Amino acid sequence: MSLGHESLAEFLCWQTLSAATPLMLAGIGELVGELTGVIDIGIEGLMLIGCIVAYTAAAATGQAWMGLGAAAAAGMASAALFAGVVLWGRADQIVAGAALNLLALGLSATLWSLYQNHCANLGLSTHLPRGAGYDLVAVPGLSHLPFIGPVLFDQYTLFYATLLLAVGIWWVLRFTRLGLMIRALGESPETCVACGIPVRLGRFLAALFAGGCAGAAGAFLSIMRTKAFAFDMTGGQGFMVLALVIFGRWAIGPLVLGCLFFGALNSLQQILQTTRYTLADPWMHALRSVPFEFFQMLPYVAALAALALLSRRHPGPRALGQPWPQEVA
Amino acid sequence: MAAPQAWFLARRTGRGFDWIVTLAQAVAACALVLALVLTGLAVVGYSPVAIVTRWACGAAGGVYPLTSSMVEACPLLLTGLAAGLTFRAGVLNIGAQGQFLVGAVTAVGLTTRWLPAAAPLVAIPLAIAAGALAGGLWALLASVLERYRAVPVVLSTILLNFVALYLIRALLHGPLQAAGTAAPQSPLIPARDWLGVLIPLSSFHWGVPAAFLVAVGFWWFNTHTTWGFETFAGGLNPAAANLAGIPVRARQFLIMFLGGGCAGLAGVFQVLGVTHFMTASFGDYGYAGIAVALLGRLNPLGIALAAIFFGLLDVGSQRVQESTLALPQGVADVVKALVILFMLLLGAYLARRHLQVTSLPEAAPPASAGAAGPPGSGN
Amino acid sequence: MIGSNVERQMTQAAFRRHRREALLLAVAALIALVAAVRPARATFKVALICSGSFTDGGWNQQGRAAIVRVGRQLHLHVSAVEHVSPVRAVNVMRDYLMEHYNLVIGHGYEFLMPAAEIAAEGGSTKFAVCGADQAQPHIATLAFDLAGPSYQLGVLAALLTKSGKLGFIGGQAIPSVVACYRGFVAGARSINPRITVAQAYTSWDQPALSRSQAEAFIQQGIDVIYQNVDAASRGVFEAVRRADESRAGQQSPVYVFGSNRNQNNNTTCGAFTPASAVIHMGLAFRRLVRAVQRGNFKPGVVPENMADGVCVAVLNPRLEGTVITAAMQRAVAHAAERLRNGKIRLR
Amino acid sequence: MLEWFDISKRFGAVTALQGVSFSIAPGSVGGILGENGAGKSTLMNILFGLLHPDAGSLRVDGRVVLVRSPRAARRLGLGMVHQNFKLVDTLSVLENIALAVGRGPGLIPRRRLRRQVQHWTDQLGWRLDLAEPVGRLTVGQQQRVEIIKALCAGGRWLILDEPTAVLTPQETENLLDSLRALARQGMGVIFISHKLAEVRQICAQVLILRHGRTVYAGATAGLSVQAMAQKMIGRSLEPLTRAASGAGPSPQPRLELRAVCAGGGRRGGETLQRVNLSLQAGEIHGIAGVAGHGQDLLVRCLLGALRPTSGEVWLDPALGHWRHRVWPGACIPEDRRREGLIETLSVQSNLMLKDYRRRPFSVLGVCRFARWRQRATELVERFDIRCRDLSAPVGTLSGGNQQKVVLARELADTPPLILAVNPTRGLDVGATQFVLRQLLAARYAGAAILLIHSDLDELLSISDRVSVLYQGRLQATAWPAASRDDIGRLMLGV
Repeated sequence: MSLGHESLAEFLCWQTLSAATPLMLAGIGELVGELTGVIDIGIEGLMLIGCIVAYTAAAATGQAWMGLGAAAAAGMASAALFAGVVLWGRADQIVAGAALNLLALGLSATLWSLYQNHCANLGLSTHLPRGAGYDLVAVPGLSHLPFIGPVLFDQYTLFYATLLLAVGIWWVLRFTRLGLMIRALGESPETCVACGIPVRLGRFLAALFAGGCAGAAGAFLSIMRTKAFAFDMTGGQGFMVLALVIFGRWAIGPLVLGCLFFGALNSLQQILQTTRYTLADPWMHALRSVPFEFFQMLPYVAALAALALLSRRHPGPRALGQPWPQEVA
Repeated sequence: MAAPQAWFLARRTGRGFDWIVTLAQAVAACALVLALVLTGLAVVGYSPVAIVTRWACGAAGGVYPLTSSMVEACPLLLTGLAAGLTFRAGVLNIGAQGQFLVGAVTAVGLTTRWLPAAAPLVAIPLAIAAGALAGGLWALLASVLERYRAVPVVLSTILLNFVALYLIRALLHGPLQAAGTAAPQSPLIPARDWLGVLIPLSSFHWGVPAAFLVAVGFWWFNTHTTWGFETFAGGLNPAAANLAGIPVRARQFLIMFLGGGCAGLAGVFQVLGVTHFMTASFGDYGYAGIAVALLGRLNPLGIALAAIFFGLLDVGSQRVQESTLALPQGVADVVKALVILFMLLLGAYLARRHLQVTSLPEAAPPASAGAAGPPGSGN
Repeated sequence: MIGSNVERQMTQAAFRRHRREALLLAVAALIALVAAVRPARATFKVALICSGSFTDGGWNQQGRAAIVRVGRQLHLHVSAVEHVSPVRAVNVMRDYLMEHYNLVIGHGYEFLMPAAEIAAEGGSTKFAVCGADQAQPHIATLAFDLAGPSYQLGVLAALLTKSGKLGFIGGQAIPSVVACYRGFVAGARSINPRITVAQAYTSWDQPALSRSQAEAFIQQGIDVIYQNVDAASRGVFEAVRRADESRAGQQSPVYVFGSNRNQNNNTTCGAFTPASAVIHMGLAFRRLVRAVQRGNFKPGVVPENMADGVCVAVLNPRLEGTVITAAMQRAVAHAAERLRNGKIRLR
Repeated sequence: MLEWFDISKRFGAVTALQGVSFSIAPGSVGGILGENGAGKSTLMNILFGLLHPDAGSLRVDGRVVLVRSPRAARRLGLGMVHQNFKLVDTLSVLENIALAVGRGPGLIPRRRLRRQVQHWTDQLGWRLDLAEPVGRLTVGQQQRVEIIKALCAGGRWLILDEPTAVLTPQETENLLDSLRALARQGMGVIFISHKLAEVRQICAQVLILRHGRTVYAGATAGLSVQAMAQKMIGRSLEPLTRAASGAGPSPQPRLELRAVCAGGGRRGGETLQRVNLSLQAGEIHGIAGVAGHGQDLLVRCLLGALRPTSGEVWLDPALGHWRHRVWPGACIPEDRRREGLIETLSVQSNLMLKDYRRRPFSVLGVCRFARWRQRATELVERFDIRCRDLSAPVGTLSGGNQQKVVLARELADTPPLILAVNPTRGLDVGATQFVLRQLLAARYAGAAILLIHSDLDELLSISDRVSVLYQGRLQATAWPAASRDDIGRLMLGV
């Protein structure tokens, strides 16, 4: 209606897809990394680095693609640091990931305040210039389809890219030898050695891919969806990504579904918060007396409930988090 | 998720705590990081000398700064224990933050609403016990979900953190809200229920030494009791431990409860000892505790040292900020992260060098049945 | 772990060899450090303590900018710290107390209790807290009451809206934000008693959340949004910009109001930001510093509202005459008049 | 012709191989014999490009070649079947083959591979479900996948590392037949083993290694099994005998399974169907059977990790009462690295893993480490465990010594009830003998022992009674006098 969405359902679907894009993108990267045996709990930090780098690069150059590219590159560079420490330095992956989170939090805050000082000294605005952010792109022709058009084909470029990436990665994992290599790396590195697949290089590349995805997801948050940077603006989304990869039992379909589910829950609670005022329904009216904190809690409680109902034990990739080559002790 | 139990602990399980080595590593890592960060700051235009002096004096240059640092270290130590104890038992408890908040809010509720008229001799121990109990039960929730509904603890604790956050916000906005204000905050706890201050004109309450005693207690628990042995063995290899008759699941429940209790205790000490009231934004000691635990190598004494280190860093950086240097607060986080990374690298490097030196004689096959094959022989 | 024995022996040996040197070095370093601390100068010293980030584009950034400006004008020694959680506030305030600061300002409601506690410990330092709504002994509470300006915005919103639905987004339900909501509702109801005002809370530093909340508002037909979310406000602006661009004049536009800072000239959707509720913190800080300097610092709630000129509604001059019609301007001015002379009493 | 000359390899101060030469012609089967640690695996890893020799050369068809990587080895036509299969459990058979055979990251040529596999399975008369995840296959089938993998990769020289260690007699026969068939087609097969009879049976040429040196290289024809054994271990092997005397089984059962049914949930898999079994003091009751026919369930039922769906487990009340989840006796688990030991924990702690909660090793929940040390020292001496010191992580010990740690912990106090699952798996001749002797000693001390074992020869050599488990049913209880072949047939259900 007002946003160009015919119905509430259409809006909910559109917003879910839009808001879940960074989760999906970072999730796909993390999934590939974990399939090769590298668990990077620093994904939150990588996203945050993506946010700040995308914003500053885009603002400084005035080019949106520079921001996106720089974010992906920065994500990869940070992931390379992590992977180097973990794969060649043989450090514990969890500890290194936690350190990466802390590093990113401090670094992004520092960079942002330096950037603001810099702008203040030069008398510049810290706002993102008009052309430096991405806008929604309606796919010609398709965006006029009923329901599907406004939901699926009026999104950000990175959404389309993520969708393609999801399908592509699914295809790669299912039908190509590269997919076999990825899964073998995390499941049985001994087999990879016997097959002549370089274990550490493979894992390194996967970690880089994960970093690139996370960086781009950060860019999505800062220069696409909000055109802003804020301290700690990822707000725990990286941790949700980790959870969703487990939730999806290391498979791409369930992972994407999980991201959409979580995104939908958040949209739903925000819509509920609104409709309790705007709809003249006695039930909705009764909802007004519910403290808003319970609405904010809703996605997390619902996710817990879903897990409790659906969860089944899945061990995950066998070599997940283990160093290679393994030491005797 | 069965995996973490094996992979998480596999590499940090030396005999006892080689504390001299670790300490040397820590010192070396700190020196390296300091050099790195100061160079970076100098490049950006800050004066390294001024920062270092200010930092060091602010964190440890006298009785008062030292007490500040210790007060800051207290919750870090307890939440670090919450993470460290459970990690050591093979349970990936990321939920110290939620447990911390739940503990704090319980203590506040007890002292301001539910038994405000009780004598302090009753109220304080009761608040401490109830806060720790609440934290422990909140942690147990994750264990129960894993036991009966197969929800991985990593996952449920992450989610429960958010649930706890909004829950305490709702409480502070509702039943626990102070009268006469729109602020989401509790009333002030009556002064007689505060933890006594040991050093006048500071916040050095007796919870701080108590926290260190708790750490020592858990060190003793880990190293000298059968339950400590059982949790460790169960964390390293649950299958083997189960087969040997160790009730792994029960010990995990126990340690989760104790860990959650520690985090809850951190919350209680913060409200009763430092802030004396509670607001909707109540610090993120729970998350910081994870880093502390990892830096302290999951050993309670190591965690105590790591907590002191973090406390010194935080208070020092605060003092740098308070001066006119206007150093962004983020720098402290960068320093912490780099120290952890460098320690990891140094530790791994040393371990590898000594592995090469010492592992070969081991592999020499004596003329006995079943001698080891040479390394890499795949036997 | 295999090597730890050897490792331990090696390190122990190294320790034994260099123990004395290391000790001496440490002592020397400590002495040098202590000597390097400069003695405090005898200027007027003022400190500002913030719980959020100086880069939040709102409350905290504004507070710091204001105190720095006042400091420059009055030649003060200014210190400002960010990311101080209320847990740590007691320590920080005591630091300032011990360094004999003349004035310490806690920039947020959460500093009221800690300030009261520290102030009770004595010392010459004066304490003030912004954004709280209660009095505490020894403390000056700068209420920064945006209820009045919000009332004016409510009047304007009720006149602007075509759908009869307004929305309010706050970062957290804290006194300064709740006051905004109450004022806004009262103002809107004064024009149209049946008007709907939806309220929702998101977060101070997650623009993405604020954006999706604003989208949910707009989807429900809300066409005037009043936000008080600081760093996250740009998410709201982005949602409004997108809504207005897609409407492209075919439907009635969506408007957004700024708060705390004058956000009328934001580059994202400035053309759809008719007004902001602004706090001139500098004014209040300057008055406060003057009071302390002159020795007539008075504890208690300082209303700091429209009457003082600290909290005002600022209309967007670029939209006056077009979006904001003369009738609307008159209505807003009338509301201001009645607020100022006490005809309307909020809260 | 595949030849190697004067191969030497050292690891630091340790000589793994010293001037080893051998050759094998296409169309023949050559054997390599040696104990664990004799250098067999090192030699194979060198052939396969995983290790590089310090000296010596390798010639394929008269050309001197350098094998830098497994990939290069494969290009030369060397196909390896490792003892620990190099298979990814979660991938299907076809995917595993594609992973090993294919090149580059591109599409999996499913049709071509299927044709290739079909070709070889037809030749060998095997059947393989290509879509089945490898983790669900039996060990014998997994081995076939490994062999097919090597053949599909164009292997002309097939190297098999201890291929029969986990197979039943019939499966072993099948394998040996298949290998002969392959040799007839012109493949060269290298058969690495320490099972002398098999080597004698199939190999024309044999290379016997001891401590990295060649002891014998030449034809098998003139060599008796005893001579081979002597060359291999450097001394003659005492035959393992059961003393005629001894307590012998008492009629009173210690443990009984009464019509126990288990398993067979939603996902199918193994089941146990009305298993009746009794175990008496002073006997070793052997359970033979191909892996995957219910052994796992049986073990889990006994250990209490699994509640039987029907039937009951009865235990002699004198041994304490049967509680869910607690096995009152000793247990030597199949996978000692996963279930028997905690690898990163010290030898001492592993030795104390069961006794720690007893007095005097702990009092009121407080450990008394001096007592632990005392006890561990005693056990290390008694069971001849070779370790650097008591605080060495048990993972650094050799396989045989690791198993001794398990035995020492479980058998030290003559437990009344012992459950042993494949206790000699992965051990060499000497260590195997040690384990079997310990079990016999326990039997004479009056223990009731349930031995679930896949090596039929060893099982028959020490059991008093043998039952066969086939598709979840306990077939028949035979006395060891029954012929080996009969039991083998029962194991295959024919």
